[in-house]
Amino acid sequence: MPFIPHTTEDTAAMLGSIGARTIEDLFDEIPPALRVDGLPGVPVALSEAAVTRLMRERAARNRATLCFLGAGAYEHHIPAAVWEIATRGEFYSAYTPYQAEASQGTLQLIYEYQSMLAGLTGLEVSNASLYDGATAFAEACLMAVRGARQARARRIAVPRYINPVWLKVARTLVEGQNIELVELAATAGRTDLDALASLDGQDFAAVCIPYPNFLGGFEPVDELTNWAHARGMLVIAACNPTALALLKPPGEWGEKGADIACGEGQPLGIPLSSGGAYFGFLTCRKALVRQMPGRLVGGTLDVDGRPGFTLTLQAREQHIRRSKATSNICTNQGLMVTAATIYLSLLGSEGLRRVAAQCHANTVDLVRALASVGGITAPVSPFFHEAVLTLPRPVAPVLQQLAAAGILGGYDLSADFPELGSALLVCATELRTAEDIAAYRSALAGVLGVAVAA
Amino acid sequence: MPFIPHTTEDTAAMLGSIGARTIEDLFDEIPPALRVDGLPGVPVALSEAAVTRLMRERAARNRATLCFLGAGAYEHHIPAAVWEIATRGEFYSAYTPYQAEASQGTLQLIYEYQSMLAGLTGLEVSNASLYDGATAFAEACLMAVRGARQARARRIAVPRYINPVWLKVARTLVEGQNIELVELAATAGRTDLDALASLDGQDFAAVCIPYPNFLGGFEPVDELTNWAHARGMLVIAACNPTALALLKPPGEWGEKGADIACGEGQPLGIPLSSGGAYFGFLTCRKALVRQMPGRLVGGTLDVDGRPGFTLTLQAREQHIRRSKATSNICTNQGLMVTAATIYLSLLGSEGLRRVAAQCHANTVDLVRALASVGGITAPVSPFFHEAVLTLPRPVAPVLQQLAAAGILGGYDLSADFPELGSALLVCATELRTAEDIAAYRSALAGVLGVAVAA
Amino acid sequence: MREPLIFDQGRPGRRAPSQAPAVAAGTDDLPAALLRRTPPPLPEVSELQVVRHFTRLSQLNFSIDTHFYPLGSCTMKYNPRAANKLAMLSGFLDRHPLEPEAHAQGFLECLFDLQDMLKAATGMSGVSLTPMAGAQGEFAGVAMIRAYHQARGDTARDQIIVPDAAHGTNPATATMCGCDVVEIPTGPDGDVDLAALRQVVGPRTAGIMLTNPSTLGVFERRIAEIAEVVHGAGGLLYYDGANLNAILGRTLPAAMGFDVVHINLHKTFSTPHGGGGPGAGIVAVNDRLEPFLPIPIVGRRDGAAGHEYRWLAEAERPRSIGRLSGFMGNAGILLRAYVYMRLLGAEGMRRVSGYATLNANYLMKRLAAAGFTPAFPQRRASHEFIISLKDVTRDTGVSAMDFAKALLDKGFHAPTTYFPMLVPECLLIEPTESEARQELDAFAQALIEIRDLAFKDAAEVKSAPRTMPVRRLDDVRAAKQLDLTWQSRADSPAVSPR
Amino acid sequence: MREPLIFDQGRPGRRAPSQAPAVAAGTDDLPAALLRRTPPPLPEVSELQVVRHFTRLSQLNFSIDTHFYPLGSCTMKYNPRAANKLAMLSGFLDRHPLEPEAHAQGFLECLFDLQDMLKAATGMSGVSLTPMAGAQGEFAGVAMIRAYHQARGDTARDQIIVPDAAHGTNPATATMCGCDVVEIPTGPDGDVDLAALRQVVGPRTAGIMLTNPSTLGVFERRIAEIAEVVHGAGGLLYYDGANLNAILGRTLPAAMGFDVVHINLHKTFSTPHGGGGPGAGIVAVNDRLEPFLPIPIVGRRDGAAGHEYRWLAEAERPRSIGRLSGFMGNAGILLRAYVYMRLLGAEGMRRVSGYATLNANYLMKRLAAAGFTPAFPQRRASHEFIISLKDVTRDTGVSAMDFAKALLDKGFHAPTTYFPMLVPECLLIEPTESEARQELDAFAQALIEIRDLAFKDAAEVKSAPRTMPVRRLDDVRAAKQLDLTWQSRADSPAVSPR
Ligand SMILES: Cc1ncc(COP(=O)(O)O)c(C=O)c1O
Ligand SMILES: Cc1ncc(COP(=O)(O)O)c(C=O)c1O
Repeated sequence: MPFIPHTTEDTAAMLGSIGARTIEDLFDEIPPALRVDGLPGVPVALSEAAVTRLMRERAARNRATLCFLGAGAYEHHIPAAVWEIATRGEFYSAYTPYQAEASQGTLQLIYEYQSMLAGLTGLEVSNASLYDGATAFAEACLMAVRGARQARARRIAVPRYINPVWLKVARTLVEGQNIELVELAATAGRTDLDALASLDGQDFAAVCIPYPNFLGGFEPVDELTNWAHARGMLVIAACNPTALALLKPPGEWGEKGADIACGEGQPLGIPLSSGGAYFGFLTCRKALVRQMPGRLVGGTLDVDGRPGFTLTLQAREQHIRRSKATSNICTNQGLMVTAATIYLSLLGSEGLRRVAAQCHANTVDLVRALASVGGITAPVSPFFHEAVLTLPRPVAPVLQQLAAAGILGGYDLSADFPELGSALLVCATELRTAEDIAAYRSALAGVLGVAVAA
Repeated sequence: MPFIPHTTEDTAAMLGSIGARTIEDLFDEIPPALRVDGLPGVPVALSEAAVTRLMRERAARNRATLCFLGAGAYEHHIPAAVWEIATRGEFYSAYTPYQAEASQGTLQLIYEYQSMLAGLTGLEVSNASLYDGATAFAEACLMAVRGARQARARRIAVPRYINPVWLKVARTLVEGQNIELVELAATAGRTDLDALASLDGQDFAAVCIPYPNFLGGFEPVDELTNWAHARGMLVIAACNPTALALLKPPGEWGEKGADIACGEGQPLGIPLSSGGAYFGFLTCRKALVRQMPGRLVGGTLDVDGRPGFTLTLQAREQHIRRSKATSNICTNQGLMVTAATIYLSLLGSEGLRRVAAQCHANTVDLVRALASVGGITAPVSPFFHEAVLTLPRPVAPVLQQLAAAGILGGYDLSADFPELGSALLVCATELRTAEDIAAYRSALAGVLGVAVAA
Repeated sequence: MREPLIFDQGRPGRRAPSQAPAVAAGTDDLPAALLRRTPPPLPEVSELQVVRHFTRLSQLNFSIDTHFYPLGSCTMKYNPRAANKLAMLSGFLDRHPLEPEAHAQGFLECLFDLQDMLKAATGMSGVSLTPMAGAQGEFAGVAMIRAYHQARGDTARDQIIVPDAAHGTNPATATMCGCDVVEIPTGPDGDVDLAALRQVVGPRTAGIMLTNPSTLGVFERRIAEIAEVVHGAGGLLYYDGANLNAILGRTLPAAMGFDVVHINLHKTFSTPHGGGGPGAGIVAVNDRLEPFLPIPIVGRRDGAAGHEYRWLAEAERPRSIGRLSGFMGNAGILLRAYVYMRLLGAEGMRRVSGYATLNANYLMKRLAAAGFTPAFPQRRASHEFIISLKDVTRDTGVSAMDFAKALLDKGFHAPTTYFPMLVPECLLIEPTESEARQELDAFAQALIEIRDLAFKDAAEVKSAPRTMPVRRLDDVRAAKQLDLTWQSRADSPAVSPR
Repeated sequence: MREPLIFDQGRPGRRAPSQAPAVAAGTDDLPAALLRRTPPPLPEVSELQVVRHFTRLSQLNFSIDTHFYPLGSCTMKYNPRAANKLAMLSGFLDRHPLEPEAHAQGFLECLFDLQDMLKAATGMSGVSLTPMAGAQGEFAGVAMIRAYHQARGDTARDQIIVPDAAHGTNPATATMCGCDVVEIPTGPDGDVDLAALRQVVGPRTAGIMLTNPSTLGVFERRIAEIAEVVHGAGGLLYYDGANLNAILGRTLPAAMGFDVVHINLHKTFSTPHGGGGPGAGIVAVNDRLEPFLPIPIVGRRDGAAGHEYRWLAEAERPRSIGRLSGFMGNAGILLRAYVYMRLLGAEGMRRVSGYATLNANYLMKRLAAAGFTPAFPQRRASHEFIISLKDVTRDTGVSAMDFAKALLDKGFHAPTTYFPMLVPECLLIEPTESEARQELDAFAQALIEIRDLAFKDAAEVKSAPRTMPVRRLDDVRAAKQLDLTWQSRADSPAVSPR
């Protein structure tokens, strides 16, 4: 009996002391009409050896490619120590740290995590994680509506070039509460500041600014921040955390700085992992802490006056406040936060800055290399580690042929943003070498049927 | 500076307090003529990301095959828990448990290991491991010579069908001490009992009986044991530990049982790992414990009278007895023992017996399947999980063609044992399925150019 | 043992240089105004310091791998190590989520199979794996219920009924979905007060959220009547599958009349809790709600060369409530559950509920025999049960919280305390099927010893814990004098952890 | 915390059923006389029990990953986690050692490169990776020396000279090789007594075994003269590379005049100690000894399609001393060392000796300043150094052993005690390069506090350790009342660990 330690004698003795004849008897309160006696749709048990072989065969069927694709998930180096430690049983198999005295490891780690994320974003408070970047964005919107100075504003302004999936997720999550996400007009790959005037007289709780935006470029963050603050709106930053090692943190945007920052934590030591588990981060100014969804860890003292850590401000949460909670979130992404905290400790600020700078430099090289293939147009404005190329042909079939050649060429923007034409979003993280870039270039030239010098 | 935590300030302050100007100064006792200032033959440092990519590429160049090869190393299922726990830092990065109070984890584990191996072999004492099966065999021979009742006997009798590499290793290791390994004549794949009479009048310290022997079959262990004991010789068993779950343990051989048992521990949870690290086990009767090489852990009490564990009988070892030690071994195979102890705990006696029985049953099936291919002769005597097939052609080219087809077909016996003809040693562990066996059969038929029914 | 903050172990300029590019690449092409002026306050430590720090921190935790952890409603069972290892195979771990489907067939096949097994385990006809925890599963469920009513033009249904014993996520979810919460009381036998239910249902009823067995540790016997009442009023039934461990293979949410269910894979299907996540809160629905399932879903096409797996998203699922995550939920957790389910098989799943229930009833009987007060002594325990310490607290002043802390000193994680809120001084105890009888006996013995000590020396119990890395912590101070992040200090200690 | 034996946690019939075939296959064809009558006494426990037991046991250990571990002569430096992870890639881990060479090119290339790097690090011309620990490397070295003399017909050379400070494996190895051991004394400055050496060399001299720096923590300055004396007498020089960490990239064994060297990869090249192994004791030799290297060795052929790697064994190495292992030594350990060396590069290797030496000299100075007595105060420390506590012991009765135990209570592993034997009440302290200055300061502070306490309350120090899982253990009892294995008992405790 997999994972059940009972011997025949144990079971008999235990049933005896309960006064039951069989295990079936223990289910006698289930009305007979509702009972089933098996799960015909489930296959029979396999040994661990058989499951191992099965999973290895399936894993082997997932093809490996050279990755120039980002669009929300990024292939970075993950130090071996990160997961060797994060999967230690004491982290892996612990529950949420409700019994603080028996969970100081997890609690201290989260406190350290909160400090790191607050520092990266330039804000004062971080929660202990949300599910992923998309839901963190949605929760940031909900939080902004709760925290908005204009009590009745239920609209959030969003630049056009935000991650389109995040927008969808946020819409799913906020619509029930009659909150609307309103798109700002764009020009040349970023928000059109001149067009903002057309919004005068409309109520918004906040503006949420992607950083960098989905095209890899930069929104006019200072201007947007000042514009929003001038109108009594809050400012939410939706940021790539690697970029924050290099870029001005949201807390320093404009004159007063952003109020809330959120984002996808995956770049911080989380494997691509076919899409998850990742984690969302969320930080804010101290003034907004009571609107914060999710867990918070605080330092305190024990009865002997010695420092320790505990969950705090739980009155915001569902298990205390129930229908009035700041969110329904309970289980979050603890183990991912464990990994990210180890990752950030190993990298340090200089290490993370080098990673960011190398990503940027590699992407500059990539853009230059690919733009040298005939017919391809490169972007002109600055970008971080993603950039838009315009191809002389529809993107989808090109990507398909590249994939067949073992190259994951990027993200086809044409469906989400038809105004960009045959636009391809490419990415080169710090892991891409000059040879990798050359390989992409020659594969692309091959696909496009253009001759290039080696 | 990889793995060096010194900041520039640290270094300067430390040099200052030493009274040195530079780190170079600290080497001023090395005569200048002997100094070098670099290691030109060593490449420059790589980042962990670069080494990761390099090693992944190299690992990928090692081809995976369907394994029907044993010959001393066996592909068994290894529960995931084994190495997830064995590589925990507290086991992985600890030293030999010289400070007992700070090493109770390792010490208790070794005590448990000793108990398991003693139990498996049916003897009373186990050491904490030797390097591998081959060196354990050699140490068993040395131990027997030291422990021999006939003080001047420096010869060990060995059946012909013992692992030929083990014999080579043992010769390398014992020759310096003028110990001779003498081969016993064989017939039909095992020691010829009738031929033993020819040894009358010769002095031997011991006989060492492989169990099963290198051909997968069974020596006349009871007869050989009684014969040896009658002549005042010791009996060494060289056993496969998986087989011991099924087979009569050496401690019960003949009338008085074997005196020493040794073997290769790899089947007990150690990956094939391109040849190592494995571990050798060595057990014996209590009377021989002072001849035992290697470490021993014993139970004792602390000053409060509570039980604990410590290294014991260290006066046998090199760090105390120096040139008079029972062996020069110091570092042994601790981490492998850790894995094996977890493995044996997970399997238990019934689990290990099932593994052994399944190996046997699969090998019976394999032999039947392959022998049904025209021209192949199967063995007639019983075997455990390896057996000898005789092919109608030289073995080497057949194996080569099988390998090209992704099948590791077995071990070519013809070089070591020409008297066996075109003999192939095959093995099917519990991991081989009916489909695997069918795949081998049809590949072999293909190579031999014989038509077989599917 | 205590461990200083990682920040306090750093020194300016110290690094783990293998982990980043050796030299900093240029960023001159970026406008200076965009760049950060001061580096973020991350630790400046060596690789060894990091490994040592987090290894030591880990040792400060209780966990399933080290302790019995009978935390009610949380199903802290053994997390098979094989699930972790196999989900982390490079073929799964190193693949970009937007990799073309043709490159991800092995992964998609696992998810497809998992969908099928979850249909079987619930009796439902559709499954979406995307929700990332129970609470998000609840969100998906209530959002589907709303979408269903809306699609039928039944737009006034904006109330969600929730029993008072419900987990906090249920009412919180209803609110997030824009619904009003209507609470109904529990009867004295632990079942829902049916009369009260009948009173609240009506044209505004969108649905009811129930877990069965409830968080009181008893099976709701009149579930069929409840279904009739709610369905009769035009509402739908939501099953909070957090307690599925109790009934796996014994009854099906579909058979009980539920329209939608979420399952915490991190409970019943043994994916790790990870110190607070990640989990997976998959949803399963009957035909009524199938069109509204969140996307993506894994589909299968039978091609010439065998099965071909693919994502079903917007275009093919036009009535879906939409997306809930940036990619595909907590994919790695789904793989872990898949491995666990294949290891169990159908028989193994049924044994889970059998032995989880056996353990709970045995422990309840043993504690009752020792004089403890079960909340529902006449009822069968499900996979968990409640002990009320009200009498002990009254007589000695020793509270459920004190018991919890004293248990830590005896090497047991505490049960859930003060939940459900309607039972005073309660311990909600869930042993799970993976614990041995000897462990349950030792735990019962510990509770008995603590109670005996409470009567002899209450102050001693109240001073627990004494053997943990810290003694009892001041929660009020934590909330009043908020200290949520490390502040760089000039006076950080010069010596290292100890 | 204590943890019962795994045997005492079992119950007859309990198993971890996922780990073995579901049903027992038949063995009817095997003669009954061959079969086991009673099952071996292995634990009967569940998978959770196993995981919990060994996880808890692990927590009872000190280790580099949790503690400063300045164990002299053992080089307890950080073991990079990348080395473990990359050596355990399936492409290395799941391959049979007798796999055809064509299938093992990636593995063989790593070993070939490793051979080359080790030649560079020693200045030697030939390397064999097969020895499985330092002691086996020593065996290989002495066996090669003997084979060399024998091959020249110089058969009377059967003496190995060893300084009194040598590690025990040196004389033990000489004996295993059938040689007689001739011990020579150390001079007052820590260098070998050259006059004594001159006296013992002669026609029976096979060679001398030295480590430089010696186990006294000082560099043997007259090594060139020693080489001259020994070579002059017809003997060869063996370098015990256990202390290579001290000179890596500063001088070369070849430059010092050695003919053969072994290196403990588990020291200088940071492969894990694993609680006692496995290690790797590779040997490197100059041209003289090259033909005698143990097999197998990895060779390279330059083919049309690039390099082709292969094993060199019997046929190609006819003068080899032979094989030392069943396959290829501790292959996985070799891969770990390879990863480490690639991470370090040439500059990194040189920094190893630089900072290891810096740390040792700094700590020695700091302790000397605090009044401790270095064994060789006038000498530079190498990567390690000796403190003699003779005076403290004389004045207080507190011994080096007591200091060692008291350090454990302060969260530090003890240095090596009572080795080398010639320095009374000694601590041999090796901090390694991977420890931070703040760690050294904290360690010095701990030693100072213990000494102060020794003068105030010797009994208190002698009662250490108090915070370990056990207090001081009775070694004499362990040796006198041998208890080496668990004996099945009817009265095994009914309750579980705690
Ligand atoms: C009864 C019940 N419902 C819902 C939840 C919420 O699940 P999750 O924490 O995965 O969001 C839980 C878990 O704590 C629970 O116990
Ligand atoms: C100086 C010295 N020589 C030789 C050895 C023996 O090495 P090993 O333990 O690897 O056999 C050691 C290790 O303990 C040592 O310190």
